[in-house]
Amino acid sequence: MPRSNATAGIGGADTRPPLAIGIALSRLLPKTSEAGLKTAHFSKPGLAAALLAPQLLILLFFFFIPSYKALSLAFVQVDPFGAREIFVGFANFAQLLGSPDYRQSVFFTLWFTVIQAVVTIALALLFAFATDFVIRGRGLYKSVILMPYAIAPVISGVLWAFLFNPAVGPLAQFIQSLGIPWDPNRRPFDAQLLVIVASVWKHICYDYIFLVAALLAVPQSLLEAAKLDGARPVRRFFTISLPLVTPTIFFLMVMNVVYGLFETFGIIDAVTRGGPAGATNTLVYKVYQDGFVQLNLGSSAAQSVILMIIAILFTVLQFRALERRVNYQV
Amino acid sequence: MAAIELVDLKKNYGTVPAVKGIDLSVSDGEMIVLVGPSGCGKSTLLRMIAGLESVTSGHLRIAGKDVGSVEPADRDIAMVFQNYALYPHMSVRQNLEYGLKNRGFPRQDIARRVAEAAAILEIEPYLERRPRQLSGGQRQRVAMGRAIVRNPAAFLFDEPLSNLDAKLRVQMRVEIRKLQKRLGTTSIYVTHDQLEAMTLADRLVVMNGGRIEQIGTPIEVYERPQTLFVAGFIGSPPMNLIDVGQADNVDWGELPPQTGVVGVRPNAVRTTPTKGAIRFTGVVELIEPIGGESHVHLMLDRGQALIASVPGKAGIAEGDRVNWHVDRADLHCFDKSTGRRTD
Amino acid sequence: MAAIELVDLKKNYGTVPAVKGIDLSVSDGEMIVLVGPSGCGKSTLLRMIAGLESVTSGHLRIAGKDVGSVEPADRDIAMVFQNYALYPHMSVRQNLEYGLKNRGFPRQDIARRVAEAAAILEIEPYLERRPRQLSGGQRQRVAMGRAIVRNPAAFLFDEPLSNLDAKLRVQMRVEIRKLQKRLGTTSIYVTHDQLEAMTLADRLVVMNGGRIEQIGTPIEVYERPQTLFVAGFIGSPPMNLIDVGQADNVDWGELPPQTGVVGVRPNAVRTTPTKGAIRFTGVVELIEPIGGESHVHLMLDRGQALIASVPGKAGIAEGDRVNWHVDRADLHCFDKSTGRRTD
Amino acid sequence: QERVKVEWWHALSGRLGEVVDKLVTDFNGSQDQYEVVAVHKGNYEENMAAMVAAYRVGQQPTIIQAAERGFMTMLNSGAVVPVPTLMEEQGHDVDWNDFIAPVSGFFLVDGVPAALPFNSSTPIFWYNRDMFKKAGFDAPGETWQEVEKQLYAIKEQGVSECSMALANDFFWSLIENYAALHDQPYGTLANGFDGLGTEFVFNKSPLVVGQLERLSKWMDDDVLQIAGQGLSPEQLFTSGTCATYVASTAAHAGIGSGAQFDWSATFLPHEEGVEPKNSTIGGGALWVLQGKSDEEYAGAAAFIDFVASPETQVWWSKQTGYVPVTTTAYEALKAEGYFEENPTREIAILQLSRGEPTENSRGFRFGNHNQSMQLLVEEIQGVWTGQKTAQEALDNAARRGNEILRQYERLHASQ
Amino acid sequence: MIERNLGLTIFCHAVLLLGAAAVCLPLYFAFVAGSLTLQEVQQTPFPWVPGTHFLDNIATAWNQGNFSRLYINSLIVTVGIVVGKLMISLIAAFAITYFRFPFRMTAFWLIFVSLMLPVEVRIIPTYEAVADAAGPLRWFADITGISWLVGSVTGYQLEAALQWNMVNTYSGLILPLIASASATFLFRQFFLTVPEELCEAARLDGAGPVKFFLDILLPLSRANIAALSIILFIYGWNQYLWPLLFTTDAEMQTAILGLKHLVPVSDAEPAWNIAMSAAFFVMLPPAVIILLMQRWFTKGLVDSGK
Ligand SMILES: Nc1ncnc2c1ncn2[C@@H]1O[C@H](COP(=O)(O)OP(=O)(O)OP(=O)(O)O)[C@@H](O)[C@H]1O
Ligand SMILES: Nc1ncnc2c1ncn2[C@@H]1O[C@H](COP(=O)(O)OP(=O)(O)OP(=O)(O)O)[C@@H](O)[C@H]1O
Ligand SMILES: O=P(O)(O)OC[C@H](O)CO
Ligand SMILES: [Mg+2]
Ligand SMILES: [Mg+2]
Repeated sequence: MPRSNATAGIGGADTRPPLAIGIALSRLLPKTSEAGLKTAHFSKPGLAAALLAPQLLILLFFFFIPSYKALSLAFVQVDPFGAREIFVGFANFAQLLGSPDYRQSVFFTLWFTVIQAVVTIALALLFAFATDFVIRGRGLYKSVILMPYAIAPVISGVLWAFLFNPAVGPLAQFIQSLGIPWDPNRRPFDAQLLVIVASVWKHICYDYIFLVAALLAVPQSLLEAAKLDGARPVRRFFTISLPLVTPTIFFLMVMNVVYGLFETFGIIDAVTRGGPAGATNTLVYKVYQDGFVQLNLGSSAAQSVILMIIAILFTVLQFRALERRVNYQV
Repeated sequence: MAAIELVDLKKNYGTVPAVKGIDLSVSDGEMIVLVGPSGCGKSTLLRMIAGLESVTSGHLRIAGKDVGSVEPADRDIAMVFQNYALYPHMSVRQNLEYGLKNRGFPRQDIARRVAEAAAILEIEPYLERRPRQLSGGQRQRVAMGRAIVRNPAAFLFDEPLSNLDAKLRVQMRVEIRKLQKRLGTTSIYVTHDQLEAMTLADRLVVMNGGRIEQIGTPIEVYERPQTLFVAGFIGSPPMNLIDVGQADNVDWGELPPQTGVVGVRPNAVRTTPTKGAIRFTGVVELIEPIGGESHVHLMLDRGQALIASVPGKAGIAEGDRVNWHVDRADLHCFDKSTGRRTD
Repeated sequence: MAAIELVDLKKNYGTVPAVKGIDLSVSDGEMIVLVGPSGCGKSTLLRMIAGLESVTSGHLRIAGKDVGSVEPADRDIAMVFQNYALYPHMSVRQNLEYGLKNRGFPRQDIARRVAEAAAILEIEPYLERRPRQLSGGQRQRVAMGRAIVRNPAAFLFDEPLSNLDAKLRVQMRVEIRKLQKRLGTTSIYVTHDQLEAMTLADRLVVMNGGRIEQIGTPIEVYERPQTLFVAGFIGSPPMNLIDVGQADNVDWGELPPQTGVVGVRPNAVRTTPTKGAIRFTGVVELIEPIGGESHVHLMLDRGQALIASVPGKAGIAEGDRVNWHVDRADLHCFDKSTGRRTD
Repeated sequence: QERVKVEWWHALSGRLGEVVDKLVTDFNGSQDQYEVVAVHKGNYEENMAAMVAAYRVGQQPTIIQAAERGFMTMLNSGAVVPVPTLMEEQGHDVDWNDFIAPVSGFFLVDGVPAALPFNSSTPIFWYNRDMFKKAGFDAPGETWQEVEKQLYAIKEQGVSECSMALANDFFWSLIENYAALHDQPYGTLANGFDGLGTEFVFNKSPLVVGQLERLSKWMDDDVLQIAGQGLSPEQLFTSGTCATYVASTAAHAGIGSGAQFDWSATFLPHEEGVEPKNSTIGGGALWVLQGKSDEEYAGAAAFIDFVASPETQVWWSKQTGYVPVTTTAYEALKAEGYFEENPTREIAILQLSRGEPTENSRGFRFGNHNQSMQLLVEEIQGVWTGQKTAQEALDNAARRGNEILRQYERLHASQ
Repeated sequence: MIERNLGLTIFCHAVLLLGAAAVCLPLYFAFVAGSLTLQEVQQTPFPWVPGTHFLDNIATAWNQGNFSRLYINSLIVTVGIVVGKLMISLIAAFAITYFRFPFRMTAFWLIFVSLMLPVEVRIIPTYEAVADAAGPLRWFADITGISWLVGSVTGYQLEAALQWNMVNTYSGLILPLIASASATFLFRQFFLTVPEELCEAARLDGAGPVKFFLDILLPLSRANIAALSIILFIYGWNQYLWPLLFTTDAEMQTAILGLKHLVPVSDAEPAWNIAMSAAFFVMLPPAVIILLMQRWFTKGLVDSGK
């Protein structure tokens, strides 16, 4: 069914989603060497190589070699200026795993990622359903809800930090006027909440546009059949539309997880800088802080390795748990 | 089971009329077939009855109740779609159950009805399969099953067989007819397959350009088409329509030449003359032997084409110049300008 | 224009055979029609000839030249696809020009050929439209145009009409036949529509399970099917096949009861007895009047079904118990175990 | 002819950034051989990180401004050309003895500085005189105990919602300098002056622990306020929201131009009954990096010469609030009567020079000090969120910091 | 269709209005902040009504941030990323879906794996790669002895010749950001949905792979290319970390960096009004792209079946 494939594909276009996509797509892949090959194809190895060369060369120079260098630092301690380097085996890993702060970061990252992913998709579904249902103003709603997509994470982070600043932020003042205590500088939970809200806000438009597109592609005749079968709109949505867009939802779940793991970097940097007391220090932010800002390259490389493993595990787990329930056929 | 009544039913899309005023009474248990060329408004009409399309003006009554603004779910109508519209994520059983569950039928009742429908349609072995695991014919049956399981007031069919191959089409056609007779459910059936229209209908409704051209039993419509349009549309190969004024080398016998159009069914064209018969002379352009009979394509001298359907192999060859004869009784006469039957 | 020769042509997908050894000589200018049930290998065979599928073993010669490993572009063959495969982003004119441009035809030559093809197919008014702005029949013509504009050695058709409605199908069928005769281009045509197969073919090739069951003119195949498969496959309504051992209430007359299968075409079943005719007795289940004739569905007592095709309205009613008669000459006898014709 | 471009990466933004731009423009206008290009690469840490990344690939600037916190890291990096060497080679004569004592005390290694002290500072105590008057005080008290009373009074009398704004670099002003001022050891081996084997011991000082407890209590009582992301703490002070602010003397630039009320500053408070020592030096120095061309070095030397000149020093100090780093410049300002007119401008230099420096007040020389500082902040935040006691937090910070020191020692053991 | 569910309609509009409001609220406050004077922007509580200085602030921000230059840089870099990534991805996806050749799957997996490590995590080595792009070549020449060979035979210093520094160049800003396979996968997905017969028809029409790609596949992927262009445009325009690290020359910075510089930090004048007004014109290009191309966006995501 073309739609699911297409929607499953496009997210890849975004920034990091690749991981997700890649794996999402791997479903369609290999087993036999013919996988993903058109029935009508050419056999011109020379030309194929030439077509692949630009991508592979760019990847070699700007991905493989740098990644190899980055990961290989995981087993050394190194002077950032490059003068000295000591091989330490797994010491960097041992130190990380023994550190309560690191474990806290792992723990926060996991639940942050999950909650962010679920809330984003749930809200996006609600909006998409409503958009699908209303007739008047549909285009306008769509344009407006898509707007955050245009905003650089740097800016949206700053906006959120400002709006919810307990001293001056209008929204913080609104919350406080309701008698609810609010201080993301001192209350870890508030900070975590803020980071989640900001990341959801930034990412919801992405899920939304995919879902709107997917819902549009649900065959009209099925909805009509359901109508004659006595299903009212809400029930129709849950029993027909929703199951039919599961490939998109699944794809988005994977994407959201990847977003949570990697992409929220900019927001955290602007909103909480990982604080207070490391409460919002996600793994990728820590890699960045320790490696790039603090220049603790060895530890940071070890964290990258662990992060990569977690990313892969997370995705695989999702596939195990969710993918078999997905309908790829319409 | 219920009667359906349409009174001056109209539908515009924007300012473009799709259905231009239809009056039709379908009696309880009757099987009506709608035929007509593509775009004549058959589907639109059907969808208005189902409630999937709003009515622009006119009245629509089911079992005596005006349902113009009743939701589809509440019209107690089942529809079989051209592409079946089976829910791909549900098993066959779930597909059948869905409409019952939505209407809050008790569990046992649901199970019994599904079992019954499955038995009638012989789809028990596939109940646990997903639609994509079924062949076209099997899917068609499931779509039928979904319609009958609810025991609705009426069935609506929108070209339900057009996605099947010829062989299967014949078979399913017969089954649908038997089933409809057995259940006695009021049905409206849209098709543009001649054979389906002729064999299924209690009454045939021929539509054209958003209006009804003729209503009648298939035989009536076949034997006495009321308009030129119906004459040309019903029957395969289609009726030969000859412009009297344009056809020189025809020996009309006693018939006074008049400005009109004369229709002749291909199987009324004979090689042997009978008394008082009309004679056409023309060249054989093409002979299509199709087993039991052959279609002979003739070209009359003034460029009018004529098709004759003759039993067995025609004893003639392409290129021959031959005479053909038609009984005067087999002629259909139409007024050229109004298109209406004159005899 | 060229002869095509297939020698023991085979195709396996992995280890699964799709075409199991085909020998066939198509002579120059001939129109061959391939028929057979779904999955029997028709498309595969056609695609091998076009060069779109590699050949597993055997030989494939076009105009005497072995083209087994020649690129499709160099085989000088044109193909019309079931879904037309028109380039959606090009105008009709560009669609027609594309193959010529790729082959480096001079501009003027291209213009002339396109104009010619467009004239032949009467698609001049649409030349600047995109395919999606055309109706099904028009698209079909464009697909044909793309094939003829190159004046290739051979045409291959893979169910080119199956996406059209019945009426259009008849019309296009006749046009294709006329066109092919006029151009005299060697053609291979795949279909599973009976009528198309019968009317188009110079010779009919009936395939089943990757092999050829029978080759012959349509009339030969219709009148003397060589196997039970062909007997059941060709003809509509299909030939009645009666297991002699299972059919009690049949009066076989002189025919010695034997363990075999007897075939009777529906239009060979008569209401009036002729001398030495065989008699069947059964109940009329369903009568389908289809205009010029009616199909009568009978049920013999032991549960065997029989279809009779009678001219006009059958003078009987559903539920009647009647006798039917078949001339001995109209019987086809088959061996039950080998399925081969025995008479 | 084409001017030689000399790249200089710095960490000064806002009003200070404008002064830097003016400085560079002036230098570029003063001669026609060199063109200094000043690039702001973020705060001190970001600037340093960017430089290291660039250095690894040979894209480093010629001059880099590094904070005092990066002193050891820079010194042992093997990536710098000592400024005296450079100046000598390029034929500039700089009198290294002219630097005022607190500056030379920190920057001189074996009698010569490794870098040019450029923008030296120390934290001072800023206050809103209007608010103090309103609350019935002439000026802030000298001890933390007195100040505490005043801050609570300001809050309770409703003079201001916020008695003190917490600076982003509070660890520098309120922890490190607190330790120095009270002669508490922050690390062993004279806070790292005597060797790489140094260890953090700030957690063992009851005074330091007490200081953190006090801050934490103030915060619980809403006397001390964190600005948080999206808001600058200096802004809380200049906008008149908070009554006091402990921060660098360099805040003169921003507060001077921003505050619309009667503001002033004074010495950092000390504990009752303690004789306060000098505070330590902060701010940045200009380091010259290896691997550049001779022309670039010549340009760098010319620029450093320009920066070190008394005229520039005087101008720079006036514009920014940084202390004049040479005696000549200091004397010139005094002679001008500048400090009489602007008494707050002298606080820093007086506080830096107060008393005889001890091992604990000379300053801090820890390898990778940025990393251990980051940990300290994280742990202290744990106190403010109520997850840890002050003692626990400081213990953790010391333990984690020591790991960093040991790692640094291991990598630089041969030196 | 007959379905009048007033309650649900009201509910849906309410949800959408709420959603739109939630989405717009931060933007609204940004606008308010951008329309105030420096004094006004510092007041508490923060005003809910915009001031009158929006255009002044825009002008100030534009000049102060040297945006005339930064805008051009951003456009060049963004267009470079969009075009570059589209091109290499399209041909790579074409190779992978339409060609049979040895190591096809290996090539595929090599590309696939590049999705597993975000750039933040490997930023320093990537920087090294860009600053010394020829480094690996030198290393290769070195260990294989080629440089020695060349050196001893021709006296030519290969080592010295193999230098390629892309710091502060547009290519350096662009290339590392195209080094990911996301778009390749997307196009692969699209290509898999293109009807087989089109390729077959083209082959019978005498088109080779290149002609087929240019004449048929590319035009067919129009909608998808458009949708992806939007996503890539926004991705490229909003890049922050890489240009931040990578550009030392103020003339090479991008608009986002310019904006970031306007965002007040500690010890600086809290010129939020300037920063927020700048935010408006910095987000203008992506916003306009979204509004103008929104239709293509949905289309590109949905109708890939042709
Ligand atoms: N949603 C719509 N908007 C506008 N015009 C429509 C719409 N649906 C149908 N039409 C037009 O209404 C007319 C009748 O269409 P309808 O689908 O009822 O024809 P039909 O008889 O079912 O044809 P077919 O045999 O091709 O299915 C056509 O001219 C069609 O173009
Ligand atoms: N690419 C393929 N890989 C594996 N098996 C195939 C492939 N293409 C066709 N087959 C199998 O080969 C057999 C012949 O297929 P083919 O398409 O030639 O049938 P056909 O006679 O054209 O059928 P239809 O009338 O349905 O078009 C079928 O069993 C089919 O499943
Ligand atoms: O604000 P500055 O420039 O005085 O520097 C402060 C300290 O050096 C921070 O460590
Ligand atoms: Mg229709
Ligand atoms: Mg086929």
